[in-house]
Amino acid sequence: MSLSQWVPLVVLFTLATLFALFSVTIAPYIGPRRYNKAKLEAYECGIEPTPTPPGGSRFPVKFYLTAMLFIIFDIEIVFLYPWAVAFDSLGMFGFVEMLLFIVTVFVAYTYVWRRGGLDWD
Amino acid sequence: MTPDYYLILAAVLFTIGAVGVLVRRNAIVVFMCVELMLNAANLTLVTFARINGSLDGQIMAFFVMVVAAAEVVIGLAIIMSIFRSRRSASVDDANLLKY
Amino acid sequence: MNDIQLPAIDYAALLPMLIVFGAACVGILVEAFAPRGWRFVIQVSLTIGGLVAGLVAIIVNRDLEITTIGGAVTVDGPGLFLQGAIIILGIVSLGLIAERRLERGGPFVAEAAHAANSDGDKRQEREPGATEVFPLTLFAIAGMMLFCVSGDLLTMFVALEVFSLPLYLLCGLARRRRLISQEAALKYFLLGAFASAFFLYGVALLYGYAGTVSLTGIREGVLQSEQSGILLAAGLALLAIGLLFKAAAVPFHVWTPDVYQGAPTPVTALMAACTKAAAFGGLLRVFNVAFETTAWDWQPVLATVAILTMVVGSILAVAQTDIKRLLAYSSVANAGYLLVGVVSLNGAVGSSLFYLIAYGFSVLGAFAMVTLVRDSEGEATHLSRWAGLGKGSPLFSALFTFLMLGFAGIPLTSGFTSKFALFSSAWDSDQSVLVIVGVLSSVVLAFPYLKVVVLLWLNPPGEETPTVSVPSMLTRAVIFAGVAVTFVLGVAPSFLLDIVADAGPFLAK
Amino acid sequence: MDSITYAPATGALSSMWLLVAIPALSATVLLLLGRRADKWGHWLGVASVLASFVLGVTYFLQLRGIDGTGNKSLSVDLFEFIHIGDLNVSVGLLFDPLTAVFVLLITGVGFLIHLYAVGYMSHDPGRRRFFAYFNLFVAAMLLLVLGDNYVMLYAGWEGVGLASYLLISFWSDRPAAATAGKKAFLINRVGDVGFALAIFLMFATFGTTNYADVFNGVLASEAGQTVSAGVLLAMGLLLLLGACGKSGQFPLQTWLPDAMEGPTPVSALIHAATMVTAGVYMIARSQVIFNANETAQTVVVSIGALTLLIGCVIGCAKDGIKRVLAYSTVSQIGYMFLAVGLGGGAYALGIIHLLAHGFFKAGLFLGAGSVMHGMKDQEDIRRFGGLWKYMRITWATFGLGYLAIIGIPPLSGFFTKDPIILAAFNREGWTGWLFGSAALLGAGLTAFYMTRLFVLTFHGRPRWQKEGEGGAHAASATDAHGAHADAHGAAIARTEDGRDIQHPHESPWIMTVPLMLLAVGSVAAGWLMSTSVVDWLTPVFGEHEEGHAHLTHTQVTIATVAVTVLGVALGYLLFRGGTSLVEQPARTHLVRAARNNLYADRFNELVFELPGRLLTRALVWVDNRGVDGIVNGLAAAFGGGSGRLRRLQTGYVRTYALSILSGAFLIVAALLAVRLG
Repeated sequence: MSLSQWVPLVVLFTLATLFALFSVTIAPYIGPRRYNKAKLEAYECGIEPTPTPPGGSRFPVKFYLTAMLFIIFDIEIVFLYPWAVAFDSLGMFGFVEMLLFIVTVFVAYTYVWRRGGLDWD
Repeated sequence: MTPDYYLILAAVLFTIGAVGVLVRRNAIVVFMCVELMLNAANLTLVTFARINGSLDGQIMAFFVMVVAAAEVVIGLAIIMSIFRSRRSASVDDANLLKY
Repeated sequence: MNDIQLPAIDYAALLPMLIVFGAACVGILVEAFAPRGWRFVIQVSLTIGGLVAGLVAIIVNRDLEITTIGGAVTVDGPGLFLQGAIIILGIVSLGLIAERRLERGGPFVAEAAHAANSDGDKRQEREPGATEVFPLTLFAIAGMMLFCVSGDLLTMFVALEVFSLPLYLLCGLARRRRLISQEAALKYFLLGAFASAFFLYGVALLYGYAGTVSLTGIREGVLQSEQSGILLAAGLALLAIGLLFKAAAVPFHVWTPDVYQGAPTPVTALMAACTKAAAFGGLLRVFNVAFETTAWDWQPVLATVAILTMVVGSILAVAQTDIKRLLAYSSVANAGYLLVGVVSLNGAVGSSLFYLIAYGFSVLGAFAMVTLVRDSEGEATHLSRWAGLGKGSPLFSALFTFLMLGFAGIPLTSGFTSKFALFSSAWDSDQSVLVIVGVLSSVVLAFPYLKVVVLLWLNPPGEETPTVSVPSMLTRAVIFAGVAVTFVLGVAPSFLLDIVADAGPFLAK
Repeated sequence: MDSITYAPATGALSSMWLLVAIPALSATVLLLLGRRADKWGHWLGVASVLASFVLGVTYFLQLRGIDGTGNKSLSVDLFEFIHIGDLNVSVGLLFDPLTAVFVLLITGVGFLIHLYAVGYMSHDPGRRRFFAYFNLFVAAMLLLVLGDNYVMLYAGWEGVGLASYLLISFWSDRPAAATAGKKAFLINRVGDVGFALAIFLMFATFGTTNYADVFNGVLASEAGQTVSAGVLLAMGLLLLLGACGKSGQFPLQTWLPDAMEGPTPVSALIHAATMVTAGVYMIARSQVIFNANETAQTVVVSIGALTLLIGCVIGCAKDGIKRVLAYSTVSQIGYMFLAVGLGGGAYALGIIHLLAHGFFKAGLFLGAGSVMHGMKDQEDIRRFGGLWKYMRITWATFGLGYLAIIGIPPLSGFFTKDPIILAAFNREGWTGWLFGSAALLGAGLTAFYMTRLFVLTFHGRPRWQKEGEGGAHAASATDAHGAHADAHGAAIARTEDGRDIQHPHESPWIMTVPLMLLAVGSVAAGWLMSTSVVDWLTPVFGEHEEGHAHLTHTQVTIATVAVTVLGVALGYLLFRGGTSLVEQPARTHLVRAARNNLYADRFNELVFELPGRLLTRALVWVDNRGVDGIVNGLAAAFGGGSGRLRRLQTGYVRTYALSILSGAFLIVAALLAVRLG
């Protein structure tokens, strides 16, 4: 790869750093500090997220917990794909290793299960 | 189309992520910017795997994804607990420890 | 598709890590199934048992030198030594983590997600703390062990995250002062993730450069690669940033004081001793194995970082008013001294390893003693509160004074022998400028330690001098270990230096 | 010079580690047993030093028994201390004639001072702790002189520094003591940096820190020019920096007078007789290095000459009895530096002056302590006077020490100082005249201020009686007193009104016996030293070669004695009638009564005092502002810089991330620059 192609990158990186430096240093001095509800919203899109539970503007923490558990167990599957593709050539060795992998995931799962992570109430 | 453009895109994404960490206040968004940086690295890995003609880079991307997911979970847990105490997810409000 | 070559796995070489990881998994099952009342006892014995078994496995492996699992793990002399160091320091810091007499229920809280001072929080005030800290500690220690023997950068990245993630959590679990504890966790997490993104991008660039991420592959790639040198330089720089962050080198040290202060003190001790060992283990391995041949390129840069770290760390320590922050900056300065060892490459590997052990024990002892000074609010870490403690608690003050003198590098303490060994081997490797800066900065660094000593003995006690609590055998053992090792390594360090010398250089084939 | 070898120690000497171990063990026992040892702890401390002394004498006799041609440098290797890579430091001890005289000095004088301290500290609640530190000091000091390599020397060096720090701030509830302790520690650290760097340099150059190997390396390099002169010069100067810090030489002298805030036995043992002479020991021990480089020697001589003058002049201006003695210590060590800097035979002269000084200065300090003990801790010589009637033994012993230090024949100072002045005059070239004159002038000044001290303290009108002139005196006496009285807590109440001071008393026997023994030493030692000790030291320093001579021995002796007598006469004439107190008597009839003296005083003032006073003031100012100012300024700079830098730690995550990103950017840029540039 030629050197010239990277020059714009270096320039961009420089500019970006300078911009960040500039905005962070200058912001406390010139920026107005008017927080409004929309600004503090999680996704900062400017519009209020639609269904908010009555009596409060937050979801029950259970949603987050479930989301987190989903992410972590869901992503483990990613290892199963390459194994499945190469299952034939990996043979018994691969099978045992994958079993071990699933056992460790299962250990985490039992913990979540026994400690009530899966109960909604 | 040469793979180089992917590298440049990844570099741009990485820079955007790095700058985002600096300029955003919401801890979740800051964290999303970090994820953007990780994914930029992933894109680079995959592109180089293509350039080098080896699979290693793609496998590495898998590992990075899993690690990133674990990081997400930990991060969300920490941010959530701090949000419950302070009623704010702004990183600027977490400012008791200084000097 | 061709048949895939299955990698050869030397289970003996992996055994120490497998034992510790296994103990951690069992620990999780214990959390899931054991009755609440039994958990603490089971966890403590399981954790200590696992670590001791791991240590035994390391000792059995001591002459092993092998690269296994397709180059992912390189077990060699320095690697085994670092693993052993991390396990031993881990066992010692476990004494602090398991301490339950100083604070009813231990230093950790059962459910940190309760908002501070909420009803739920008040209810758990008197309950025993979370026993999950033990598996988390085991995972962290196992991650550190893997980090020190990683043969390629991907393994290193995974290990980095494996030991970082539990630490992020542990930081936020303090029973007292939950707000600053959570803040420490948030800061550590965000900045740690930020730094590891740099690390990963560096890995990606190096992969592009050398076509492989194995350390030896990069070493050879340096000589053969047709790729642009920019990839190598940028990749190396970004990789170094991730490592320097964990090692707390200036300007990547910014998290250190805040996190050290905010985290529960046992976790701070764990970080100061074990994380430092792991981070420098990684740094030493990466620079000695992968980049030794390009040393001319990076040595000046890393030397600058080392100088900055020593100077900034020692100067900033002068003005600190909180003992934990003071120790944090001292840990930054010590990172600078260790970086001198990294810059000196092979010549100073042995003395760096020795330094890690010596510093680790001293710092564990010091933090253990910090946990004893308490008032009704928990630990009283502000230095003004320590004034005049020597009057009421002479033994405490004498031991703490000894540790401070050790940090200041007075002979007959490990602080002297370790600095001496490190600096002389660095000088021998033609890093005389770094040594001069190091000696000068250690003079500056003597001020804050001296300040503490003066405060303890010479200042009149304040209006509300906190008491020095009487801990259980666990914390006592930690303090004893810290003080004793500081003394023994100061008087007769040769046995450990022999071990370090026998460890030899990193395996670079 | 031939190459240097050390023979392995045999017989009793193979157990020479006991010398260090016994006091160290005693210190440990005293510290560990805590209050349980309060009753008998001080006797254990004394006994351990006595045991070391007996051992020292045994070893000395064994060493003496070796006949003329035998190797008188015996070493014993205990165990390997640090072995890493090429670096190999072992815990090894060396007993040679130089070490032997130091061991005898440290344990002998140390024993007497320990004995004295039993009496002096008898009322102090912290006596056991005091003896523990004191023993720690003796152990460290013995390690310092016994080590057979520079690392051992450094270990002892730091150890005595630590003990000195602990002992200076022993009465830690006095702010002055705490500050003085801190100052001593910090200034010593500055010197230690030099020493440490010198060790690293040695290791890098010769691959070892053992005396024998380093010296042989230097000798070999002289022959073969393998080591550049610059390296040797740097080594010498770095060592000298360390020596200056420890020995209170210019420009690091300011901590030593402040160190007098410690208990008097500490001033006597550590800050007069032994520790502060460690710098002289180091230079004498490293004679091979200094001999190899003339520039380094010249620097040593210059520092010695400069310091001896500074010490004398400031000594004239101080009023605290211990302060004057402290500056006199600074000045006498200046003589020793001068001597060891001159090289050749003068090394031995420096060492014998050191030994003689150890005796008479310890005696003087203990005498001063005895005076203060009898005067309820009053320290201001303007408030003494006529004490000879009340404390005869102290007077007599102090007087002998006084005569010894100013060099009246046949006392020891004469035999040791006189040859140094001669040697200085006989240095080659014009510098010989310069340094000789400085040394001669110093002798005169010493005679002057020591006479002032002696006359004001023991003779003339008693100025400590109140005689109804009242309140102001009593109050100020109490003020000066209050700061020093805590050790004798019980004494405070009694002296609140300043009355009790009307009955000065002699100290108990346990304090006077050491005084007498030390006085005997000051009288007798001189002649002994100038002959036999010089011969004794010949194996270490080589034969004394007669250089060329500007002046003969007789000329110098006459000049020295003349200058000394002049100084004494001047001092006696000026101060026999006492001196004015700071608080001028308010009543007019007192002024009138003093008028007769006044004219004389004014005359004296114009002719003698004024120029001297101006010079003195200038020097005191430089001393306080200049050096202290630099030290304090540096400390303030670090503190201030630290305070300001600290503000960068804003507590905002985003600022931290910015720091990381900027650091990342700089490192990437730097590496790219290195790589591509």
